[in-house]
Amino acid sequence: MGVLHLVNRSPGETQALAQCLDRAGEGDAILLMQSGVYAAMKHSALASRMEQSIRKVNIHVLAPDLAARGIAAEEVMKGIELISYEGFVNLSISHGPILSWN
Amino acid sequence: MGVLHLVNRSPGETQALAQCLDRAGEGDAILLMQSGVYAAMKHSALASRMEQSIRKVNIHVLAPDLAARGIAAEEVMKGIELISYEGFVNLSISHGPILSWN
Amino acid sequence: MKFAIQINSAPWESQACETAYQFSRASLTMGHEIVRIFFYYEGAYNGLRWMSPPDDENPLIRRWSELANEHGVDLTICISAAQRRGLLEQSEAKRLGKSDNDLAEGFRIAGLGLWVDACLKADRLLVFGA
Amino acid sequence: MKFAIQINSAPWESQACETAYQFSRASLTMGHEIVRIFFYYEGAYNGLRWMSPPDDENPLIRRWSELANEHGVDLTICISAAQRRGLLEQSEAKRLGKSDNDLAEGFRIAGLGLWVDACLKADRLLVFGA
Amino acid sequence: MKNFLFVMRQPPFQGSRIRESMDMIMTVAAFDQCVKILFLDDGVFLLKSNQNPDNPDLKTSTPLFAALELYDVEELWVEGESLAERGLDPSHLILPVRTLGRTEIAFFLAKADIVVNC
Amino acid sequence: MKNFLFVMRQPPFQGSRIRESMDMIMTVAAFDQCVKILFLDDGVFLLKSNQNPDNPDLKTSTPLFAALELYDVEELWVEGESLAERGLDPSHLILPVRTLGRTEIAFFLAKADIVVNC
Repeated sequence: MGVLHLVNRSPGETQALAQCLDRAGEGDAILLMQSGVYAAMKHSALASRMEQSIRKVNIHVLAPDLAARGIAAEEVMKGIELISYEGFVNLSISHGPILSWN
Repeated sequence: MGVLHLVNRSPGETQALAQCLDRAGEGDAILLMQSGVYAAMKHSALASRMEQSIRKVNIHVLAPDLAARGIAAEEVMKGIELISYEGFVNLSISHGPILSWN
Repeated sequence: MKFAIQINSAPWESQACETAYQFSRASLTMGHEIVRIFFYYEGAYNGLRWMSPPDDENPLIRRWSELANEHGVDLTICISAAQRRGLLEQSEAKRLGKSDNDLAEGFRIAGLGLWVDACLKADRLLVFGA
Repeated sequence: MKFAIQINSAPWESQACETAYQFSRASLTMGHEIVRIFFYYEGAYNGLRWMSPPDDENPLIRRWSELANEHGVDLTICISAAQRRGLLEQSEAKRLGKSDNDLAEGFRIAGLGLWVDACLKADRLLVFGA
Repeated sequence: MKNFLFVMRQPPFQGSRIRESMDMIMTVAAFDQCVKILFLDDGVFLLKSNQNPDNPDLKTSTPLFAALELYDVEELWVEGESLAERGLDPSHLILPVRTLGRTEIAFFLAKADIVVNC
Repeated sequence: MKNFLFVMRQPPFQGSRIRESMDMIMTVAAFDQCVKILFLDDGVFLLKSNQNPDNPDLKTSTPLFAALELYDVEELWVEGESLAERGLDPSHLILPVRTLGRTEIAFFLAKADIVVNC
């Protein structure tokens, strides 16, 4: 069972996402939430690194946090899956342990 | 009179220093303090950008914060000046306004 | 599935408490169990009873208390984190001559052993906040 | 030279309050003036009277109070930041039936106007903390 | 009268951060001081259009910025590079803003009497 | 018995952060659980030698790490790349540690039952 990585800061704030992508392994999942959802945008500073990671890691983004920030589904990179809080709960069941990259 | 920029996070934590270096202008001063002092080390992730900036901006580091973290003066990049709290007060007088890059 | 939740952030500094609350609600609705919500570090400030934000802002504190009332969720604040920050456990408050109850409804103050206990009973630990 | 100081961080989460304190001490020793230290955002938590850290850790709160006693430094906590977070101004505390004084010695609670006033009187504003 | 410059570098929804920052700005404006706001880095996301939390407890700060006009705070500045790096341009924003280039920021900061990061 | 892994990614002197994290670790150890600590990113600075605040209010966490042995917490792991990027190697550290490579981290995390970032 892969690890679930929680990332709640944007790449414009902290190094957390870059540091998480460096370590996440095959079969792991990453959930972008709170300010972390900005990293799901096609134009994020880490877009090319995200694209590389999408091949081996499942990247998800919390849809209510996207909507709150005015980010439309079309603005999200291909390969990133939008999920609800229920989806978040399910990810926490299908993956473990869970590491917050705060 | 140049601006005094206060940077209190390391480049391993946040983007604050990189973002500050992008904006600091000729005659400005930067003070590295708290975790920001790690950026004064020769091996910091932003060492080459720091070296470039040293030519136009005066970069200072709070000596008591270096000592607390076990960083010897020899570990600090050339061109960065070590100052005390009194030096910090004097920088706040010789420069203004003051911007904290938190 | 059994979840243990740890909250490390003060209520007004980030979205962390909000996310933790929404996760907790969703998991309860889906029929899962929250073994305990444990407040640590700056998270201890969530237990302050007298939060009085402007009327148009819903204080998270009431929603934590609702979660405790409606679902019997155990809201535990670490005793050493709380006392360090100025929220006293009852007997300590009495000893210092305090008379008000400063702990919000539905919360209790207890030791770190309850955090370990939650980790041992739960299938997963989720940590929210800096 | 006249300095206005703004503190945005809670006492135990970072080194920010420590740096602000050392800067204030140094500037007073050098003969400068601290117009006011204004506590905002999470900084409001600095005014909680009942902080009780382990004996081997010096609570910053006592040192703020010393600064006020020894040098007459004005320690002002923003009223709306404080009340939002659970530290009530006295008349509001009374209205809610509280009897303890939860504000640490040497602090007062007042409006943002005093922050503007400090900025206008000072030669420099320094902001410490996230 | 002093020149106050508020620098907004944090993204929205950081608790009550923006609300409290706006209280500062409105108080300064009420004291008839000169107020400018500069949006840098992730702070430009504060102005992104279509922000709409369906969660009633997660309030958007959009109306607060729209209300600035009532306080005669009209100088909203954005760094062009901060927008561009995030795939945004002024047409994506909720309000008309003035744009500065990165190399102009140092001089812009230096002109202020008081700079507040919020 | 569960496997607890504490991940330390923050540099020292963040208020009481480390002290409180160490309290967690010692409590878990007192419950006879399996405890590992992994130092990543700026967390490796926690172990840098010669930390010495002359300010009595800025306590170094060095003695806390030295005391871990008393609690039978002996598995301290450091990511080699985190050290190297900061110009450090194991000889600069206050304690003997075991080193992991970056590509081994994912597997190392996955083996734990509970991972706590502190």
